[in-house]
Amino acid sequence: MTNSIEVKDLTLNFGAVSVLKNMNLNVAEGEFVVLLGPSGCGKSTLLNCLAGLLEITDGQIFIKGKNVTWAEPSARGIGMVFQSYALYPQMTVRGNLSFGLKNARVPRDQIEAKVARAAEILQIGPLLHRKPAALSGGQRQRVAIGRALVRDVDVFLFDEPLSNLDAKLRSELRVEIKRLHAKLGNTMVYVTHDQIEALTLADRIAVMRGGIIQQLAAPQEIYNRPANLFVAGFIGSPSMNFLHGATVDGGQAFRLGDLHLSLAGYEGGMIGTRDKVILGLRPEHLVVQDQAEPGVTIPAVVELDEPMGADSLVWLQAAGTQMSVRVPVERRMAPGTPVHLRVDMAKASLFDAATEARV
Amino acid sequence: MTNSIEVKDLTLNFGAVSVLKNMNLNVAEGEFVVLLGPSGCGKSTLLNCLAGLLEITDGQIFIKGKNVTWAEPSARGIGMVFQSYALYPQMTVRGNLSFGLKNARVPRDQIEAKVARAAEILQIGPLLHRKPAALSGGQRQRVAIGRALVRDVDVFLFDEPLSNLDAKLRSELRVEIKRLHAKLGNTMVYVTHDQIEALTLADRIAVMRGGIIQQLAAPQEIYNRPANLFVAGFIGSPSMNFLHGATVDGGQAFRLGDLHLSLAGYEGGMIGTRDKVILGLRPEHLVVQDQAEPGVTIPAVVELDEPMGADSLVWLQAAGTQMSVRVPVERRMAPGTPVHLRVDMAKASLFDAATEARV
Amino acid sequence: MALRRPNPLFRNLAAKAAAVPMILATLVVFLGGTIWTVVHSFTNSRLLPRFNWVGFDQYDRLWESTRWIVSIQNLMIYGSLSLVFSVGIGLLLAILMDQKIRYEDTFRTIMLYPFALSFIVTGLVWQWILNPDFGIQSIVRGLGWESFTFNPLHDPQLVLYGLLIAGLWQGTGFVMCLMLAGLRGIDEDIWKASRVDGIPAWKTYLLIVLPMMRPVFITTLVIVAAGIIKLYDLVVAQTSGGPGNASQVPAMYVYDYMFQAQNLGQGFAASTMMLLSVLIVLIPWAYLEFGGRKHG
Amino acid sequence: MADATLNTPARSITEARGTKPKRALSGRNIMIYGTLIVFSLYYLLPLWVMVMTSLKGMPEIRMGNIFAPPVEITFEPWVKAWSQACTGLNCDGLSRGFWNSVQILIPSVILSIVVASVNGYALTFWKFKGSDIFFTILIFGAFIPYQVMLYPIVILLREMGLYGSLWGLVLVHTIFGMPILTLLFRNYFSTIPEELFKAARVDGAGFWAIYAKILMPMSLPIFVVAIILQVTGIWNDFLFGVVYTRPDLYPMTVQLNNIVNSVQGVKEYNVNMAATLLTGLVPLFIYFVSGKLFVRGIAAGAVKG
Amino acid sequence: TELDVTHWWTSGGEAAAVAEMATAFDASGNKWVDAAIAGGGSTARPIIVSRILGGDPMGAFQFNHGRQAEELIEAGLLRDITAVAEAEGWKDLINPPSLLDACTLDGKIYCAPVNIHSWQWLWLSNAAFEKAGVPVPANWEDYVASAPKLREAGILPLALGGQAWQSAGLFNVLMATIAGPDVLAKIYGEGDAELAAGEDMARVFVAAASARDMSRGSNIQDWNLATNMVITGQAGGQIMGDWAQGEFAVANLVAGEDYTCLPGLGVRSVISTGGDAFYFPVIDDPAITAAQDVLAATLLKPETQVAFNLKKGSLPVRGDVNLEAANDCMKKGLEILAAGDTMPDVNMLNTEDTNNQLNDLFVQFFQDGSITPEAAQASFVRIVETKD
Ligand SMILES: Nc1ncnc2c1ncn2[C@@H]1O[C@H](COP(=O)(O)OP(=O)(O)OP(=O)(O)O)[C@@H](O)[C@H]1O
Ligand SMILES: Nc1ncnc2c1ncn2[C@@H]1O[C@H](COP(=O)(O)OP(=O)(O)OP(=O)(O)O)[C@@H](O)[C@H]1O
Ligand SMILES: [Mg+2]
Ligand SMILES: [Mg+2]
Repeated sequence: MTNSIEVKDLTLNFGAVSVLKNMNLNVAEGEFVVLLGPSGCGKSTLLNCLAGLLEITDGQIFIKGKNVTWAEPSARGIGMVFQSYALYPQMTVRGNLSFGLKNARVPRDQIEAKVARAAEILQIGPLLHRKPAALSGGQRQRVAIGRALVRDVDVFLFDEPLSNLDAKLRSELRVEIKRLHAKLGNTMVYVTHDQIEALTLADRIAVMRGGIIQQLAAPQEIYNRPANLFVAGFIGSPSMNFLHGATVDGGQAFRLGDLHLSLAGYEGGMIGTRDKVILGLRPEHLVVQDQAEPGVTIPAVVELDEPMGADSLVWLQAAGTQMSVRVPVERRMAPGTPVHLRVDMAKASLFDAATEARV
Repeated sequence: MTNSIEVKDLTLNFGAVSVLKNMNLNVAEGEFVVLLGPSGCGKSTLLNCLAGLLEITDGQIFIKGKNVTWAEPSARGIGMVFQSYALYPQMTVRGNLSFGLKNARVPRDQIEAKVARAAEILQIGPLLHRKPAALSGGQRQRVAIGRALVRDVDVFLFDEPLSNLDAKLRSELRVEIKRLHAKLGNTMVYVTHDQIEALTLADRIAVMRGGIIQQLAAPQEIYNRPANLFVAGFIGSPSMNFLHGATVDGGQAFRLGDLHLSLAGYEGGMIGTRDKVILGLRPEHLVVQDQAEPGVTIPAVVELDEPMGADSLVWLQAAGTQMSVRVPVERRMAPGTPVHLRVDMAKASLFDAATEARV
Repeated sequence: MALRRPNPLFRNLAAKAAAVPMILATLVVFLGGTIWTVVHSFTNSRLLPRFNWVGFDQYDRLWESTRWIVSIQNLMIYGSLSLVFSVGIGLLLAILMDQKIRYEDTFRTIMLYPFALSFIVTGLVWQWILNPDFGIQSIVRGLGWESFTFNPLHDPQLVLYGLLIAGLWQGTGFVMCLMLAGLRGIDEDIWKASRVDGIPAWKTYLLIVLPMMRPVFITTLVIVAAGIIKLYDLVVAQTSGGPGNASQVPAMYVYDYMFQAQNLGQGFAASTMMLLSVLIVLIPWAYLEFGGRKHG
Repeated sequence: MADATLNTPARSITEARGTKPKRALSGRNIMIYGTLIVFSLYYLLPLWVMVMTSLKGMPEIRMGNIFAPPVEITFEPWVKAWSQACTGLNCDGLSRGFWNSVQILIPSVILSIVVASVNGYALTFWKFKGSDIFFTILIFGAFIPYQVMLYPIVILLREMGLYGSLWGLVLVHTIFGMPILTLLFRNYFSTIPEELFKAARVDGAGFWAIYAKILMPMSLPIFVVAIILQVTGIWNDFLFGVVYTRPDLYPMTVQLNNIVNSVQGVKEYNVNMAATLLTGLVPLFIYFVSGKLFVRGIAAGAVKG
Repeated sequence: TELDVTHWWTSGGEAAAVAEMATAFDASGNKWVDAAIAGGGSTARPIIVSRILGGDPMGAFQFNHGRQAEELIEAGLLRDITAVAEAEGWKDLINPPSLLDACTLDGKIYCAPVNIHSWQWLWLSNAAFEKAGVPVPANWEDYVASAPKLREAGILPLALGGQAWQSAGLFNVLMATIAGPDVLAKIYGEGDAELAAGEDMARVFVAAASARDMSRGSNIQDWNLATNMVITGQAGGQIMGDWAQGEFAVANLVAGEDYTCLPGLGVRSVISTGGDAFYFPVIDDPAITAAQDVLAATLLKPETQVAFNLKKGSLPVRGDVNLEAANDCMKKGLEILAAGDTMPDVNMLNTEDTNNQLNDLFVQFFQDGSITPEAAQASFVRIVETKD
């Protein structure tokens, strides 16, 4: 499989501030890569570099094997949705959608057809004659997506395309994008903050921090075997619970004060005895039960119970820190109730406290 | 309890387009109301009306018992976060945050303190000296929130304040907003598309469609007992499954072709025999099992299995339509597998197909 | 494979091609013309430009001329007043016009029309209006206020204000238009935000909108300042530089010496001094504008 | 709630409606319109004098009050200014140079605005090395008194073979309009969000397409300002019009100048005023028509943040 | 052949005068293409020079008679028309001969003088003096003496426009009449600074100071407005060149009855012989050269001279023509001219640069009562010293 996008040693500085640092990234033909990362980590900047909208400080970018480091944005065969929408204010929605096509001298009837199709997908048919100023936030965003969709390009760069949409429309569009991607087979680089979006859409997820890719892997891999503490904490909502302790008995068990958990079943490398490790446990991988089981459960006291539709999130005080656990919503738990949390070590993650890398 | 906000017969037209239609809404003192609704339904418009930024066509608005229909925005005692942020571009972040305070002649050291606190909550301390143009999308959004936070007002109007933030920050800020709200006891009207946000933050949720409030109730009520088909379909992600059938036996059972489900346990009013009803079943209220149980299960065939971190979403073909079911992520199901879905009728919803209202 | 970074000279060729006229005009006309002027200011060119080197003679004579000194002083006074008032009034009017008023078109046209009229005649009209014998003074006296005195054009102390009245009359309409164009470019959400912040309208203008209009302001300042430095027609038409030399301005000195006195060298020396003073203002500005930060 | 309905309807209609401010007579409106009207009077006063004078006969002007309306209205001065006033031997008033002026105006305005707006555009979105320096020199150029450049330009045009032709004059107007117009456009464009420009580049629009299809329609107010500036400047230009052309191309202002600026002999003030007002009609017309393009905040809603 | 001619005669009377020239020229089978530029020399001059420099010169152009064209001649841009002058016998015809001298450089003739304008006239309003109850003065001293009476009657004794050239002109008239033409010729012509600092000039400056007093309160700029004050009796008098005549004529006043003109201020019967002349740029086209020659000759033909000068209100440059239609004042002028009481115009003595400096000085002096005659004289001496 050829690489559709190849980023080599990409560095970008804004004046003195270095935003992207020596980045390397390969995206295969037809692959769907989602960029995730905290706000300000450089995701939009990376997309801008790929699109040729920022002059990079150093490095090279290849698209479909061609070195496009210095090519014009329009010559790169990309379509882009901007985080700030960037709709052309003086054009109607139809004008916004058809502008790129007209530039590419697509015949009029094809333009019509493409616009109509995009309008249908995005449910903006009735808005086609309006100008952006008369649209709601979500409607603007859909127009911005539409502008990319109508173009026949190999690579799509989407910067938070769905963030202003309601859940229903969002899930519809998510499916639609997935379907489009399957049908057109184009390459996607997609920025989102919605982990559901990331996990459902992505072939691979790139988790970034401070201009550096922390882990680039398939969603389940990222979710289940985060490469480091940052990725572990960043992915999953609510966040993974972390227990700061040590491994003892040559890596047979995890100890934190009185607490002793057997590490049997942990899928990791050589653990060994380490002074400072961090044990990561996802809220949905803990089971609340009434009885203690030595070496497998953690004693805890319920603090707060947050219902969230299908499930509730229960916040507990355990092992000296606050932990959260996901339980079915019917199971209401009064604050102060003492319970025990059963750990499924096969799904846990263990990190070295110094390097923050997974062990 | 007095009403903090009282909206009476509010109507707003943009030219010929009627965006808000005869709306009535009371928000109690200290209450946290979340506005939910499809893109373009008028949420931002409603907030703008409350803030006095749009001249309403008809109706009245009371804030803290005072008729403010024609009062200046600043005289209403509100703070607002705009969907488009509307940061002052030539001021630094610090300037943006402190501008309103300076204007209100708050002493300098208090301003310092408030800004510092907001910056800490929003993690924008290092950005205080930057101008908005040099911020990422999420950073801008946080500044916009900060601008409202620093003001001591009774009513906050938040328009999608967290939509551009990453999940981790979003959940942190969600908690922070909840805490602030608890501490300050101010009234909140909050637009979001994130159902988690809506469900966890809201005292009551107002679901809007086409400028009309469809249901205004506590989150669990909305989730479990949606007032009509629209609310049922809109809330919950993935969406509720709908089966179009009829009630038979004087309302004892639901029938759809061969399928026969007992309605015993349904918490509703007088059902009676109806020709056309719609049965709504949330994906998380269905349990996949291998054996059929007459009157309680629906036979189905697995179509697709979508892992989403903690759970998987399984799409099945059942009762002639596509249905989705939420299952633990470990339970992988191969397409084509025949299964049975057990219905918990106590959690189901039944709607009249003609009026679309809950029965 | 690894492509070299292309020669930056050939990037964005269309943009560079489009800039060629500007570059040529800049180099040949403005830079070239300036150098030409400066060089000739060291000659004793009279009717025709000639290379007849005389060193700093022209400058010596220039700075010995009371008329030149008076011109410079006048320019400073008139210039600062005119700058302040044109921008102030233009802005005020633009703000008023931006209040979604009715008859905007009519008001705008009224304010702008003076801009379209030739100074030769409007100077005359203002000369009449300000004339004590048949202008405002005589009207007010005719109404019964016998001691009323308003005779700016014949009082050396006041003549600059007389010019100012006419100058503002002519120029503020255009400044208003410029400012209005700037105001019209402001995102309305900014207004909403400041209204919610409880910032009074005047403060919003002063602290938010105007800073956002900084580029437009700079444009206005340059246009107004260039107009002031080149101020000529109005003075000729209204006062001919009088009474005495009380309303002389540098451009008039330049023009008179070049074409009336047929002493090009003197005119060039005077204009070189004017350009020098412009440079003194412009260079620090350019440094601030471009030197400090890099474009992203 | 029940007792609310018991209230007399009268109260709920009047008081509970709150006080919708009576827009027409609010203090704010009085302030706004008051100020505008006062300024309008200031702008109109000389105009009044001009119009009145232009409608009077010479004897009445010699005797009368300049503010007084004419006792006997005569349109003679207007007719004379337009079609009879003599310029040397040619006694056909302003009408003579009118078409020349139009011929000069149209290409000069268009070319100067196109060139300058493209400059401004290039200087905002397509910066190249040294572009700031050129820009600074250009601004500097705005301050150079034209008269100083008179002879160098003559020589330049002579060398280019354009001296005395219409195109030479158009070129001169373009060059001398360049500093201020470029500044005008460059500074206006710099307030346009860069994302729009980026979006258009991704959409495959090239240098020219972005200029024509995205920026130009968004910048109508500033184009109007530029048009106002150039139309006024070029239409009223006298010096360049005579210095760089030949007599058969002399613009109307030469006639105007001849009518109003004779050093010796009788000054016909009424004709002068009429001629000035007549000359101003074309710019006035342009102001009025182009004023419609002063659209409000078009960039609003394009971009978030 | 078409010949375009640039000049700055654009007002009604001037244009009519030019028309006479054009008719005469057209009668020769050529065509006069008119390119008039109003605004006087300072407006027209750069235009003329530009066209010459631009390599597209006009066929002929008008300049003030004097040193203005020297450089163009030196640069070889203007044609030598000595041949025409000799053929037409100008040397003998032109009166006063100084007019032709002003056209001559290194023995070659470069221009055709067409008229004589003189500055040395005092125009008095009979009505004003009647109102003040004093007889119309016959000379400058009387006039000065009657000033207080005029003031009392609410009449401005001397009308003076605010433009600089009017002040300098007034002074030069005082200088020519009070100190005498010789002094003027010595000072301006030879730059005699000693004389400039001397007693004679001191008297002139005192006279100028009294003229200043008399003109205090004239709130006008244009010369014709000043003339108008005389016409309407608001002012007692005005010192202005013979072109002021036209204003009186237009107002239908009769010389001798309604107004009085005193050439040489009634002090010394002398008039200057400034005026206008035509120059002919070098054009590389024999047809045009020929037409230029024809024009030059035509301009000085007696019929042209009469027709032109009657309309223009100036005096002809040749003594052998008959001006019967001339009015009183004009006739006085003709007499003086015939008597040979002429002096060169200041323009022929001074460069424009010097004139301009004088303008600056005198406009200041006449508008600012605080400048003493002595101080002004000192400045005057400085200008004379440095003049070239
Ligand atoms: N200035 C306007 N002129 C005409 N219609 C407008 C204008 N502004 C908004 N609308 C329309 O009014 C409706 C409501 O807009 P509003 O911005 O309130 O939606 P919203 O509920 O906030 O949507 P979103 O979730 O997408 O932000 C939309 O259909 C929009 O197109
Ligand atoms: N023009 C600029 N000048 C200086 N710094 C900038 C500029 N634009 C962006 N930055 C900084 O670069 C960093 C990366 O910005 P970028 O927009 O790529 O973030 P992001 O990952 O897209 O964040 P978000 O999720 O909030 O949109 C941020 O810290 C931002 O403040
Ligand atoms: Mg971003
Ligand atoms: Mg909205």
